[in-house]
Amino acid sequence: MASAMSEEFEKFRLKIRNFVEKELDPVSIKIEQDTKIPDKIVDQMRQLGLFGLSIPKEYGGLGLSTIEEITIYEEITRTNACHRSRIGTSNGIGSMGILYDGTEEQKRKYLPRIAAGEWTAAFALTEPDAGSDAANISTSAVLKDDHWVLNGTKQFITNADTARVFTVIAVTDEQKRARGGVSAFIVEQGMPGLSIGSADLKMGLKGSHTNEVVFKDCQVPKENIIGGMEKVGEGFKTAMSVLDKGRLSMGACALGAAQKIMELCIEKIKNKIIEGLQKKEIQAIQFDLADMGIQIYAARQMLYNTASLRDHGGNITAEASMVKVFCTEMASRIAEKAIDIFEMDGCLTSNQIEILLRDVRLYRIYEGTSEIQRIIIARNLLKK
Amino acid sequence: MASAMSEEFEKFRLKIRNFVEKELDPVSIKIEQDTKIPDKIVDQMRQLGLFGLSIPKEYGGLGLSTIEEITIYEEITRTNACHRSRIGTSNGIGSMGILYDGTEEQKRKYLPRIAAGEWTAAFALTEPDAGSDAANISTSAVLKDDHWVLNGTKQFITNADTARVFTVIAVTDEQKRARGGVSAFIVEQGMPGLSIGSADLKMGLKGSHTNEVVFKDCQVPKENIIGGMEKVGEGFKTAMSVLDKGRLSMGACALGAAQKIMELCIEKIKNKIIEGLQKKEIQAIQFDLADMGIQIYAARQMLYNTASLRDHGGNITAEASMVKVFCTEMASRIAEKAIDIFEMDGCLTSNQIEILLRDVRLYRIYEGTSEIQRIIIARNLLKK
Amino acid sequence: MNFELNKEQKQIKKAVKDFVKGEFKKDIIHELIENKAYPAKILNKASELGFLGIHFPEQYGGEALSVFEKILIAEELAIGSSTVGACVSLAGYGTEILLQYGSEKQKKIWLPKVADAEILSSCAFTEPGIGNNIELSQTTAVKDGNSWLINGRKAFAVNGGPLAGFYIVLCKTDSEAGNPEQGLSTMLVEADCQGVSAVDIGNRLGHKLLFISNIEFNNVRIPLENLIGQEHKGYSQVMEFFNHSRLVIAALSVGTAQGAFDRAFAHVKQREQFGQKLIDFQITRHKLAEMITEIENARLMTWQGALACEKGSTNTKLCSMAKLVATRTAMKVCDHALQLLGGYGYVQEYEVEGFYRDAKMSEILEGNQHVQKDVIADTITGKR
Amino acid sequence: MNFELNKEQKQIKKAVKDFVKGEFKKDIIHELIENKAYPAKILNKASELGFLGIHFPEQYGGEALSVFEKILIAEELAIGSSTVGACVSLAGYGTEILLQYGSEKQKKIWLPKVADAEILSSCAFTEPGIGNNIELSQTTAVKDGNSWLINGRKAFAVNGGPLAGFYIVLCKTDSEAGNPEQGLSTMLVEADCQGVSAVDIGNRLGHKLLFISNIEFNNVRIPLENLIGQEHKGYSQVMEFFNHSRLVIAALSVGTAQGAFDRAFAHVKQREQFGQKLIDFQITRHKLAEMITEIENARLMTWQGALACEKGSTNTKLCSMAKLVATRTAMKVCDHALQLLGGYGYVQEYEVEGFYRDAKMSEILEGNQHVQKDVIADTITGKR
Repeated sequence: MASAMSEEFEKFRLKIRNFVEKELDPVSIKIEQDTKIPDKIVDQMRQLGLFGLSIPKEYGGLGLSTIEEITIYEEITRTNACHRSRIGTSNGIGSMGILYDGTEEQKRKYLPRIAAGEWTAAFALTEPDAGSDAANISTSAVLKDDHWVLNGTKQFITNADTARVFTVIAVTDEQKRARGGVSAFIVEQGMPGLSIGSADLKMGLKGSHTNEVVFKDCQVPKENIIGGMEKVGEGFKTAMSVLDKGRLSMGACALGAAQKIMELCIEKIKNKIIEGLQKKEIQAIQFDLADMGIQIYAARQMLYNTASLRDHGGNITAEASMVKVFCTEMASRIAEKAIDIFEMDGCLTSNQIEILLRDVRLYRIYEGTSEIQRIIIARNLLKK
Repeated sequence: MASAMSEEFEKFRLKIRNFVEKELDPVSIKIEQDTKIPDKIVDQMRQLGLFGLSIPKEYGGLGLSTIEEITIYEEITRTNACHRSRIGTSNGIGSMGILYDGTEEQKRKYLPRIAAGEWTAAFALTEPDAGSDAANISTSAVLKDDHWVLNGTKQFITNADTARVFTVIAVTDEQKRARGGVSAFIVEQGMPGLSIGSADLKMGLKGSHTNEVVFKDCQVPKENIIGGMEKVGEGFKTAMSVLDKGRLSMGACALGAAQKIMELCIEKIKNKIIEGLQKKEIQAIQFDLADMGIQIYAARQMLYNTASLRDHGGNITAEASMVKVFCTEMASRIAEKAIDIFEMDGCLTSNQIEILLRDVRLYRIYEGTSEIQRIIIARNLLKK
Repeated sequence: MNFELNKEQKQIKKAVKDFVKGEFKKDIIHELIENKAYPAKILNKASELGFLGIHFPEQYGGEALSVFEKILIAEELAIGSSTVGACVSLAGYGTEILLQYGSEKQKKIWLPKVADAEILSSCAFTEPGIGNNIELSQTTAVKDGNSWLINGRKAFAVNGGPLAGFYIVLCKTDSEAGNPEQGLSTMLVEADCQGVSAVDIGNRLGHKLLFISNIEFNNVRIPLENLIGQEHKGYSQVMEFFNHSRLVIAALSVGTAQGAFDRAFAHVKQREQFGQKLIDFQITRHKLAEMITEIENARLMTWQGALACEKGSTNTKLCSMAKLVATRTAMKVCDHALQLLGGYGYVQEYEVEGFYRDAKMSEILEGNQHVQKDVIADTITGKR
Repeated sequence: MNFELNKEQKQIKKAVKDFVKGEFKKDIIHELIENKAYPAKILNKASELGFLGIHFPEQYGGEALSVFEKILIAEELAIGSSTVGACVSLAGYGTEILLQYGSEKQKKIWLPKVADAEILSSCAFTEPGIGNNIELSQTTAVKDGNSWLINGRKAFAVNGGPLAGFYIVLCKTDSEAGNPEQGLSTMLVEADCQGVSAVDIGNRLGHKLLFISNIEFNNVRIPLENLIGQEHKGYSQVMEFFNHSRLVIAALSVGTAQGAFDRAFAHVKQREQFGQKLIDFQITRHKLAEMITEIENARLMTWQGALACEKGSTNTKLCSMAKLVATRTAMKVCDHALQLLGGYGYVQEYEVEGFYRDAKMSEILEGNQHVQKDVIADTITGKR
């Protein structure tokens, strides 16, 4: 599958791999301490075009296909996951709503800035009482003269502290709610009534932040509804439509991390063999390694196949959920086994394995928990 | 992947699916009692060309590619596994040695008869003291005038009781053994000194038999060494070369069974919903169903990708082992879960699920246990 | 706290072990299975040794020991043969209902016959299509003068058939009950009553020596005094009984696991591959460690459940936990054992395949894992 | 047989529970972690309540209770906080070696200080690069006049650092020993001896309040009498000690699992999604059932191991089984708990992420699962 990619893209992919090894890996432990990605790194990511991977070329992005985009995620998650997270919302849930459903004017205004990494985009859907149950949000938007007035609190909003523009999902018709009463808004940082809370103290992804985002009589221009006034009430559809690809992305991130973990384990096992130590222990961990190889191979094939299906216009709702569950759960299993192989060394933050274990655990929650994915999958299987 | 197949092949595939549903499914329970496939069914299989799936057209077979062949296995294992087993050795380990390494004369003599289903081919490698450790066989072949004299006992030989021709692996140089001292012979039923023991009483595949095969001063014409006298000592290579595809085949068989089991579960769950019974129990089994879907999707993608890789000439040693482990272990997991979903009904032999559970358990042992596969996989990963 | 068997318990264990050694012959058992015959001779000897109804009071033919001794015997029997072990341990199936709720007359008449292996005690709870939801039973018992008139069809009655002396039948006695659980009663129906007919469920996955039948009650007339305990209390009686029967299945499963382990252990100690005893491979050793640890685990859980019963009442949570853990353990251990035997694991002669099949069927008997989890969750959330 | 706590044990459990409730404040603990401070205040209070060295004889400042009470306390402490629980329970790390093998003088001097929380007791066994294979220790102790001269580097010394009063150091005393296990001795090295230096291992996955250090011994001179027990018996002393320390980790892990369960249980009881409390979803209920069953399991295994110790010696097999089962259970339960909390599971404030990290680290401490399986297999094959 990967072999079908263009030579030009292959070059880009190698450039990113090089960037990861030369620039990102060395700052990983520092980021754990500082809980911040160095500005220099963000600049480099901008220059590489990493904020606009899938935004079409006409809007200043790289215009990558799905399979190309996920391949880049695989590369960039071979290190501390915060980097992918930093570009993730601009490439995915933060900008895709505008791309899929926005007016031409909105696209022209926002996408080039997002693609350039000038404006980070974020996506505000989740609320304290509406996690998996997205249809239950209570943030409201009321039209008052030429402005929408937003009120409510969003939670766990990735990149809220660096975002210049938010895609915000809010209720515009309390009666209809998910069935035509929810709309998507473009809210810019600085609009009156928008405030960002302090960052959550998370288990992993220390360099990437999630925050509460509070709307208190927040004034948003009438035309900032995604797709314009004719799309009022279609926000839930917009929100859901950006999720399929998001699930593939999560799968790719988990896969990239898993692949990296396996490679580190291979090195570790080779060293154990060279050192002549622990020969008696070497068979069981080799079997663990074989299991890593098997799962990663399976994960990669299902991911690539699904991405390719999407690029060919297929409906991948069930498949994307399958990919997300399999890849993300696989990555946790592999990370846990890897710590065993590294023994106490694996518990040190100075070792990448320790960071990766904590990072990958997020993927089973983020952008739809494994449980929600299984509900979607079962529903689809029973439909047949 | 499957979509890339020719229309002609698609027709054939559907014909086989139809054959499975109309002819094989109805006799499944009877086979469990009689421990024998009805002759009529074997005749039908002959007419469909099922004994020569991958034998080239020039030798009377269908000349299917790897991916096409495994697709057929997937179809034919959607029922009692004995049918696939009945054709398996002729398509695979029993004939491939002749095809890969045989002389033109050998090919012309045997392959058309095997392809036509006239002569069933079997493969005799395993011995009581050489299961996973194939290099440890003790059956010997000594050249005496114009005959090889074979002595030894082979075990668990599939289709031994119906085979007309055997590919037999024997030691021709006790010193060199696996390193050039093992040769592959074509032994025909009826050659003096060849006898077949009684059938093993197995847990599953009741309609397909394995037997002991005993060589007691068995006389085999000198020219019956596969590839002729210049291939003396290369039998181990021949034996190993037929295994890669065999592993993919096992994967496909497990996948076909798993797919069938899942479909039966879908029906069962739908019925439970319709009956309005056990609503309170319905969520957990739906999650089990989702897991079946996920695993089957992963298994299929890795299988197809590997088959396609093989068709394009790639080395698939590690991948084939990965496919075999994943698919066969997955099928056991799914079968076990399915029995839970069917509750006591699932324990009745009159229910296909019960038969499938016992059948699929073999695949984790047959043609290289999961443990041997993991050793191969780990070795390959550590080579990189 | 003290996890040790007392002297008497050790003696009982030893007595059962000796009995098993003397009476449980592999070939005889396979012959019984082949001929679909009941192990009546073994049952009689078990009775002579006092193993049946060991927890019955002396006046009813028992030894006045406790549930703990009962399950100790079950475990030890199953080590010898999971199939015969189930027959002997379940010969008094349902007698706990008589013991706890039956009239003096009912107990006087029937319990000694069970202890003496004169008859088997059978229960008819579930019905076609209702699975574990026995509250949905449709079989009716209607008062008609001095008798109850019983009509309906029951499924999967353990011990149902030629050797059954009586059936404890769960009948609807109040079709108006808002909660169906409160409209059910248990009736003692003599097996030779007119209108009672039993049909064996036929070939099945495991426990092939156990009589399991579907029972039809066609205008069966029984005396009013054959009601067991209070009217409309049948459901809770049966639920209470399930705690007992789940413990028995748990104990049998511990024995099943131990039996499979013992055989696999013996095999790997003598079997050589790759120039090494199988037991010298780390991967084998780890599997054995895993198996024996899980068995220890399951045994403790089962003992804990049984000890809780000794205090006069059962502990629903602990009984379901024991059933869940022990049956799951048996499946895992048998699966490992089968794999450790390789090809031998798949053939009857080596016994492990039989343990595997019985283990899976035990997982389903008395409620599959979903049922046990429902029960456990109910107990911790105060619903039960 | 009796699986119940006696009255005194119940009182101890209650006392610990009260202590935890009064002293283990989430915010204070997070602050300690933030500031890399030791929970000294809590440790002092625990000492005042007699929780430290509870199994020491009274003349050494203990309560003369047994190992069972020790692990009961550990479990209860970890329910409150797996992090602080580990500090308190491991404050006397290694004192079992002194208790069992130390001289009267050694015990008189040091054990009361540990019981009074004046100092921490520390052990230096493993070394950089040797992992679990402590028989490969290269640190030497050489007799030089009236002293031992110690040189070498030790890794991952629990309690190593500013609060350590002394180190029990495993040293090579006979470099000629054919079997390296027979050339090792344990030495008591006071922490303020010249030439001893400790460096904290730095940020790590879990157990962030525990001091763990790498220790260098540079020409450290100690009196001859500081040899603990017999010369060259160090390896077996440490192995015997590991049985104790594995039980403590097992008990902590049971508490860790219970602590995570309690928090998840509280969460799902109040959290609503899709118009229903989470606890009313079958899938949630089944997860809870699974978790609580596994915890019960792990607790019984741990208790069994501890009871076996009460008889004066330890049971290696049962201790390793307890460690294996309990730490694995903690990981599984914490992982489920984290998932049940969704996004909240990933942030510090809800505590579960901390339990998860500590659980994984506990799996590695005192030998990962491979080590435990090696040990268990050795015991059943007579190698240990």
